[in-house]
Amino acid sequence: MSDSEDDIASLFEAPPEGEQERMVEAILFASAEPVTVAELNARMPHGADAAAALAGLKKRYDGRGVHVVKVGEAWAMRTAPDLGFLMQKETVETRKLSRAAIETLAIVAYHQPATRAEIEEIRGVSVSRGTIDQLLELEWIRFGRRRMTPGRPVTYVVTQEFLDHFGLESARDLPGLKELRSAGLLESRPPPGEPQEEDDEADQTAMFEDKD
Amino acid sequence: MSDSEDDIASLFEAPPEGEQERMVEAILFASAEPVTVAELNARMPHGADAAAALAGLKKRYDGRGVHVVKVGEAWAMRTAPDLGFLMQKETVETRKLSRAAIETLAIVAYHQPATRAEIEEIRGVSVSRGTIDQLLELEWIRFGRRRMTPGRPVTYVVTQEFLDHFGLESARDLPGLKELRSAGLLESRPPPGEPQEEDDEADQTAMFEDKD
Amino acid sequence: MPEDGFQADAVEARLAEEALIVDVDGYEGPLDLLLTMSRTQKVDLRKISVLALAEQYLGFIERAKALRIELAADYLVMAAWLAFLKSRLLLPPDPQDEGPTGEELAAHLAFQLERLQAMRDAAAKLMARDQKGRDFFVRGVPEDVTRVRKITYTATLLDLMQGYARVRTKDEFRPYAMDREHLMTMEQALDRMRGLIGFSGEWTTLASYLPDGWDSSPARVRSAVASHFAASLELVKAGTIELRQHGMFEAIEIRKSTA
Repeated sequence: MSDSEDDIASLFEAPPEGEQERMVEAILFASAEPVTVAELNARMPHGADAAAALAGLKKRYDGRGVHVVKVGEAWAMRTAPDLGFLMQKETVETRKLSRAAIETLAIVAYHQPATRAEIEEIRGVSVSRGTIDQLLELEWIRFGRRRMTPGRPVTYVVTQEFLDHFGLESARDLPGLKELRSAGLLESRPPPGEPQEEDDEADQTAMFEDKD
Repeated sequence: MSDSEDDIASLFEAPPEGEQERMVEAILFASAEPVTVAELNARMPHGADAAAALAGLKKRYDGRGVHVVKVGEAWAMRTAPDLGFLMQKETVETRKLSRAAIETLAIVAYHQPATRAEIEEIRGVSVSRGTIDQLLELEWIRFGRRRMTPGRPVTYVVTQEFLDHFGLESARDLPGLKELRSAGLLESRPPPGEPQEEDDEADQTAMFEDKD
Repeated sequence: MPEDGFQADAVEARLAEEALIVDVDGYEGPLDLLLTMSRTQKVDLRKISVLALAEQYLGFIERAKALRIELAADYLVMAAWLAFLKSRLLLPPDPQDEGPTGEELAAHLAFQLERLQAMRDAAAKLMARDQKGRDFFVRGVPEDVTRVRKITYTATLLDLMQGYARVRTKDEFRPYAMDREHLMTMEQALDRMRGLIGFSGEWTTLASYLPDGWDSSPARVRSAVASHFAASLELVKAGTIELRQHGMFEAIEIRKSTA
């Protein structure tokens, strides 16, 4: 915090802790979308510490019918999954995803950032435009950075909406991710005897994955 | 998700009180509309007492950021009324002052106290009411003394707010024409048809000003 | 690679192949088909017999051809590649050949199959998770954040100064003729000097010819000096006067031409 900010903070005292928790509660409760800590802080009175309030709130809702969950860099309130059976009325009928779409989604999630060529290499079949479009439309995947290889292909990564939909705190919490990684199944292994260029690309992919 | 054992159990035995409270909590949270006690009972497992659960839940949310409220004959959860201000997001849009307003402000600053007629004379165009009003509203100018001339016109002077905004100690600190020129701000337009003489012209003007 | 177990299942495998042929449209490419075939080996994918798998696939392609089922090109490409792989695996390695060994190629195919299977399993686990809108739910009546727009106007000191400069500059150029009073043209100087030069037989500084009142500002001085100097050059050209200067930046002197 800069000096001037401190000055202002001392002029307007931050609300007491319990009050801050109420505020975070109200904001998260009212929003269907996850709210980032930064946005919480921006909406709360000056000097409030949303992160601390969140920790208290999360504990308070432990075991309740509604949970405080982390979604990527943001937070949201969601009903407890074990009570889903009460919600037939609220259930959203989702379009059934094709097998190709589900596999493509999994490949993007576990290998992200993944290029279309990498998806095709793993599935052994070309990926139809519609499959990618469907996942983009669901806002489960989005474009990542272009790969710095010849042709500068676009990459795909999963979104906050993806994490929210599948109740994941982060992409690191994908089921079985560690096992897959230690089994070497997330490595981009070039076919034996491939030209040098492919190796470069493989290296870069590995680097991207480390960053995740 | 529910397993068959639970289903069977629920046929004979109502879920414990705490569990019922969780259920009501989840239903009220996720429901788009207030829910009646009858509907709650219909959605909850057999033997549950929604009214009792509601009473417990209402108490639990007492003083929290979210309240359990009665809407007509039905029940709903709402953010606490005193936190309504959190549901407003003030977006501050910063806009550049219009050219007319800047020029008017500059003339007031350099020539204060200045009447509207004087401003118009210097600008060479009439000054709209809106421009003056805007500057008054910004509290960058205020009314000065009336001029003791026929019609007793009002004068305008700059305010402390103006000085604060522009980081000036007094209006006297405004850079003079000479400084404007040396800062390249008075680079004159070339006389029509003689663009190459621009520099001469500027120099010459500068020399005149030296004597001022 | 062990093949013993495979031979025993040959009949079963053949039946499975026939089922595959009927269902070939249901497979997502040759890799998918190979993965399905590999299940007949009932072993861990890491211990799979790629050779057996290759033979099984090639057999499948043969039968499909015999049944005149049209197969997509990528199935045939895979068949050709597997035939090549099979020959690599069966023949002793050629020391001349620098390409990858049959074992390396087989290992990569096994890796691809294992990876595809892993992704399928992962996808299944993912879809089995609690999902939003199915198992857990968002707030039913989200309250939109009402946006209160507040407009602030801003200007910098630079804007202010530029604004003032703009106004003032406009002012200075409007009465452009005004500047004329600070300008002396060569013609004006020439007229003056023609009248004065007759009195000057001695060397006199050019500066002394400058008119009164033109030393009030540097601009006027400069304009007058320049026009008189230019005029004097004209007079020299016409042979009316002579001009001299003792050194750089020394005073310029003129006198009536003696010639």
